[in-house]
Amino acid sequence: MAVLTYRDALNQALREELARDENVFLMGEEVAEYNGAYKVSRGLLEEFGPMRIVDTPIAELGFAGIGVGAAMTGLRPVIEFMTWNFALLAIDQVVNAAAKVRYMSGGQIGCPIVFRGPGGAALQLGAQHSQAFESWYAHIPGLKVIAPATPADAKGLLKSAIRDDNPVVFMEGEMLYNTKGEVPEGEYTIPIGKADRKREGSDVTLVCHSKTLSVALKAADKLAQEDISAEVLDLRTIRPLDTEAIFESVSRTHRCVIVEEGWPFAGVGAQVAYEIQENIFDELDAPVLRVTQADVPMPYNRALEKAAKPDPDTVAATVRKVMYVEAES
Amino acid sequence: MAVLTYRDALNQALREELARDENVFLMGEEVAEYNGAYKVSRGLLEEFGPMRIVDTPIAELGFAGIGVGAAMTGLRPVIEFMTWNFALLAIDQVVNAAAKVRYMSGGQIGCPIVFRGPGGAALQLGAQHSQAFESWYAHIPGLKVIAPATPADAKGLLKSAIRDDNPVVFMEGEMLYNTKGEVPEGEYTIPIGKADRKREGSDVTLVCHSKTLSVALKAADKLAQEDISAEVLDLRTIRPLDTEAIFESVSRTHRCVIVEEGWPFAGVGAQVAYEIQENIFDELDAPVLRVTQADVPMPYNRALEKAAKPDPDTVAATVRKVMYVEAES
Amino acid sequence: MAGTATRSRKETEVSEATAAEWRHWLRQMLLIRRFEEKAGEAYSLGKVGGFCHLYIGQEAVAVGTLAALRDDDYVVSAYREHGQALARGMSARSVMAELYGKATGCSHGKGGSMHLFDTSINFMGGHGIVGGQIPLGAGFAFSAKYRGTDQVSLCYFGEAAANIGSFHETLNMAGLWKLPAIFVMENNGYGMGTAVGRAAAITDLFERAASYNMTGVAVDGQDVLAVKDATDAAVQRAREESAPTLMEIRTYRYVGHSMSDAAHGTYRTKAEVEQYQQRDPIEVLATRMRDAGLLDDDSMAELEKGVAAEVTDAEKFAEESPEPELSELHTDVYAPEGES
Amino acid sequence: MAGTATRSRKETEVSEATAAEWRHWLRQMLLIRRFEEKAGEAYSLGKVGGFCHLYIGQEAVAVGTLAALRDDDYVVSAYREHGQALARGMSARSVMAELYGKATGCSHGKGGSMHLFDTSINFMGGHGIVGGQIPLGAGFAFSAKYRGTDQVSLCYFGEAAANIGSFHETLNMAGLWKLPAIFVMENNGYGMGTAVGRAAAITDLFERAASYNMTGVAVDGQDVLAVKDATDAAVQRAREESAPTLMEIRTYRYVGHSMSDAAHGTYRTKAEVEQYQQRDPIEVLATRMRDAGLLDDDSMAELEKGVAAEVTDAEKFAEESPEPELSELHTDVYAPEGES
Ligand SMILES: Cc1ncc(C[n+]2csc(CCOP(=O)(O)OP(=O)(O)O)c2C)c(N)n1
Ligand SMILES: Cc1ncc(C[n+]2csc(CCOP(=O)(O)OP(=O)(O)O)c2C)c(N)n1
Ligand SMILES: [Mg+2]
Ligand SMILES: [Mg+2]
Repeated sequence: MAVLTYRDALNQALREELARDENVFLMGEEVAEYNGAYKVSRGLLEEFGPMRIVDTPIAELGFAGIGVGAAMTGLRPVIEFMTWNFALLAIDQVVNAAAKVRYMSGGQIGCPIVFRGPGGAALQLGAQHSQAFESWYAHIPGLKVIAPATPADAKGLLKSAIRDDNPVVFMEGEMLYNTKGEVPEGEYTIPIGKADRKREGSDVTLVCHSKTLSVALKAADKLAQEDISAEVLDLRTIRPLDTEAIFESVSRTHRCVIVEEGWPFAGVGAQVAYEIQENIFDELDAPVLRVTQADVPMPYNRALEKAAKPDPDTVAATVRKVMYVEAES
Repeated sequence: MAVLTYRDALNQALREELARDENVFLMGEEVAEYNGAYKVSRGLLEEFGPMRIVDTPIAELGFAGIGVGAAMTGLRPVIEFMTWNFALLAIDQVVNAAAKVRYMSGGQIGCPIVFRGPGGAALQLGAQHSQAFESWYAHIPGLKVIAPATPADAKGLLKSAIRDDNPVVFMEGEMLYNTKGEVPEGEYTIPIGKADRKREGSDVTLVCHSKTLSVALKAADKLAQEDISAEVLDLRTIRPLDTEAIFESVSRTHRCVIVEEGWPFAGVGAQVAYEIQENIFDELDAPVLRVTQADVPMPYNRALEKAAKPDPDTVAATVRKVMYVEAES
Repeated sequence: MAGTATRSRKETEVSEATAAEWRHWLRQMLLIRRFEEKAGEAYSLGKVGGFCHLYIGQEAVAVGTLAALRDDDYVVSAYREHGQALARGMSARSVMAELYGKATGCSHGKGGSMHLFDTSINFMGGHGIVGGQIPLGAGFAFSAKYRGTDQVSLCYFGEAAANIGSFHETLNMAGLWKLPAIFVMENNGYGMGTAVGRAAAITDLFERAASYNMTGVAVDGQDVLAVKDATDAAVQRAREESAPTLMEIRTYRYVGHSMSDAAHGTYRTKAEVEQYQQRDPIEVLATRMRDAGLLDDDSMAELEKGVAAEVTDAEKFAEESPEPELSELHTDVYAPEGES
Repeated sequence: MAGTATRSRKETEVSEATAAEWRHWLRQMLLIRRFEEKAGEAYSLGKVGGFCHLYIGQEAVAVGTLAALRDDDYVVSAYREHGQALARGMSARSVMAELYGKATGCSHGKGGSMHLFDTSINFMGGHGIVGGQIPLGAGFAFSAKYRGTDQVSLCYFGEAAANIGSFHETLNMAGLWKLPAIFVMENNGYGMGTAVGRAAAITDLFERAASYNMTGVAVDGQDVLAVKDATDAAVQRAREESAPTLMEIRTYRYVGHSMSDAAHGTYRTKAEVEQYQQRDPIEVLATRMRDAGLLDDDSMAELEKGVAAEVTDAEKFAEESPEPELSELHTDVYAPEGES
């Protein structure tokens, strides 16, 4: 297996799907001549030309809608938002057009579109540039929502997203673009809607996705030193949620802590916790707990920002709570 | 006490606050000359003139932002969205400006603004016009979110919202405008963040807000005939959530069913259920269950729409589940 | 009306082809008028639910613009789209059944009055968020250009939508990328209760085209021939030069904004409505046809009769059609598994 | 540059008042230049985090426009606002400390480079969403009009923001309602890596004012006097007639879009940058002052020295200032209880 960055894995996925299907095109700010604000689309303009790799003005609502229109005619647009923060301006087209056109038309028109770009906090970008909107999009019937954590998952899931006949919200992590991992050689896809056990364990299940996978894995390392065996379940897809995998794991561990980058109120973790207590209430030996971003707009100051983000220590401490053990010190 | 419609109660609240504080103004589509698309602002133009009751073009993003700017200078705008569906176009100003300007400025600038209008489904308005976004706004730190169910609550809470120094999302119900109820004479306000027990009961707590209060009350009536005593707790404010009241009630009843108009995934009910199992896990005799809108875009057809909405029968059936009793038939 | 393209030909003799066209257009306009009257009636009887926005008074816009299109072109609109759906060739049955929410409706009862779709004729929907369909229309044009076809895309919206962000963003991209799109602004003078001059800083709205390096024209929307001519020119620009056009078509709605809005009394006077009715689009064409010897009282009565029958049939069809199955609630949210 | 307002006066004698003004502006521009160089340096050393957008090359815009304002007027900008904050009168200390994320920063370390605020001088923030501050600026103008003051509101944005919806919606309302607002589009030729002509269907962007019944002017942004004159006229329109203006001020950024973007090599050539640097705004004014006998090598060196000291002081201040308390994480989310 080749070792690739998350960025290059995404780039491969785009390149392969562009080559495979001429209905696929990429549109967004700076995707073409600039090779992408985060260089995810490096080289694609050169390879596929300006009709298929399309730079846009700063007009998120407009170009998202143009993408939806193109998808309604059977093309397969990949719309890049420079970050998901800016996609708030386009959210009407995602929610009111892309997610509903199949239903409103009685099934006549599909909308095979991918909206993608980085989400969540990077480093010190401040309140307007550091938001994780997974739970918002996952709230909407008609959308699928994916947030991969590793290069291999990023590639396999982006390919699946592009081939999917539904609108897919694909959330990358700016802080993940440079991370490396093994990526299978050759053609492969990863099914949408399947969580992945990234570490086996027996005492507690850590549910995570995207950037919080590394937080959960680090917490699991720490906990291992205390003889607490943490299983790490990476959701990968937020909607549809792989409840089967969640229930299977928590039914073995009887404890669950959810680690997510977003805010707590009605976040992804709230839904996961709801599902668990609804369906396997009697398996639980402790309440399901969450570690989330602090319930504040993201501050600029480095130390404040660090304190606002979920970290392995908080996760470990939360696990001790559901294990009813005192911290080692 | 006078009996008023929800519409007139809101109208009174606006009129009183406009008269009380000249910094208060109302802005939105059709609010002035047309007296409001739903006539909530009837007579206000005549009484307060066009500088304070301001008709806008169809430009949700722009006039929401103008309102935020005005609030940053100390005025107290009430921005009417004709419905919350259209507010998706303005959500960047609500989330990235109104909710964050105090924090980003290190506390220098407040944003005392109310965004209000009807939300949720009315009758057969179809997929784009029938959405309940409470959980979205409640996800955002910096915002308060209110969704009153009765004329008295609507009036008292709107007055509090206008006087509040924070951005407040105030969600009315189109189907509630014509409903009537007793409203106290004279000046009063209702505190933001306090739930209200609308019916006492001992076997199960029904948590509801806005339009689902009537659904919960009807379900409670039905259940009473089966000797099941349901308490009905109306949240009134979604953020900040009155967890104290919820815990107090569920600690007595040991069972909880949440009834809400929105979609299930990461909805308000997911948060309520999370809080309950986190904090009073041992009080629960059954999982917390929810009755929500069907997880689909709202269909136009009347029967399909009815099937998509939470109704008393489903609530009663869900209560029987958490009571572990068979349905009477 | 500064710069309004009008058409004042008053031929005494017209070719048979033209005559046939005119007859067709007259019938289409009449069908829309009578259909809408029936829809309003059905709404009042509670047979049609939700919001219902009628097209009465604006018939020449739909008929004149769509007469200029090819079958494989794209059409998209807002929520006031019954007339356009009919003029595009959807049957009165399938539209009426949709208003009734029936399984036989064009959107199988799931869309309703505001969401009429028929992909078999590239009628890409009625859309309910003001301005929301404008980028969709540009997206169809983008797709045509991308695929190298010479299809054009025609997108309707009201004049009040000219003040919303999506209008601006889309027209800029359409001008920049030279998309084969026709933006048809139906200026009926009001957005709900707001007169155009109370919502837009300028009222010759076609002039906004200049901001986007785009041809802008104002058109007399009560004369179907003027509408057809202006659209022909726009279609040519789109199909041959891949250049977009903004058409401001000036018209008037005789009825309230929707069924819950009075025709007059609040924001406009009865006299104003009546004055506009003096230049009724159906009458304008009918008079021209009478002058050309193409129409007399008998043939008009004949026409009315045929249209009435079609509308009655549609109503009956809608009435008798089955409701969708309750299981339909959960279909069409996602593509069927394994469709791709 | 069609219609660009330039100023070619070359007085040999100027009044003492004018001379004082020019000296002040020269110093302000120099301060901005040196401050930004230092900020860039501090960024490279990891002392400043996040995104950092420098103003080098555009100094005359901030200085010339703000010279025309009164102390109680409102100013709001985007994320490239260090220069405007300084020209408005914020201390180099408070701005630098904010870039360092310190408690003594103007936004107490919570805002950072993109979110500089100082309400004591009505500097209503740097904002990070392209176009987001445009309606805010109109909101301040609305507030002034509402309260019956004669304050004006000046709102900065880049030329790329002229293609986004909020620009259109806001300018329409400003034109419609005659708000005392000045919309200052800083056309520096690029939005990130995209040249203006690749993003906007027309490139004389001030002409878009016509869509909003608004005066639009193009201004030479490298000549602080031209900027000041044009802004004076806009201020007069706003203050006296309550009428808005769209100013397209043509300028150039010498540096990359942000610290992570190279100055040239990708989307523009070194030669292009160097060509623009030939007409440096500081040099343009300095030359005029030399010609008028107001500046010589000694006084220039003196000026440089004073500015260098101020910037060094600011850096030291920022360096030595305390971090915010960790408890600050949870303050300022909501108003303190019982504030109202
Ligand atoms: C974004 C948005 N805001 C508000 C509405 C409510 N609304 C529906 S139609 C309408 C008026 C539109 O007027 P115009 O564009 O002129 O079209 P017309 O109804 O005259 O055909 C309004 C305000 C909406 N549907 N979408
Ligand atoms: C809505 C939105 N989309 C995209 C971005 C990312 N972005 C930040 S600055 C910028 C370019 C803006 O260019 P311009 O308006 O000309 O201002 P300049 O940077 O040249 O001062 C972009 C695309 C953003 N911040 N907000
Ligand atoms: Mg109209
Ligand atoms: Mg620029």
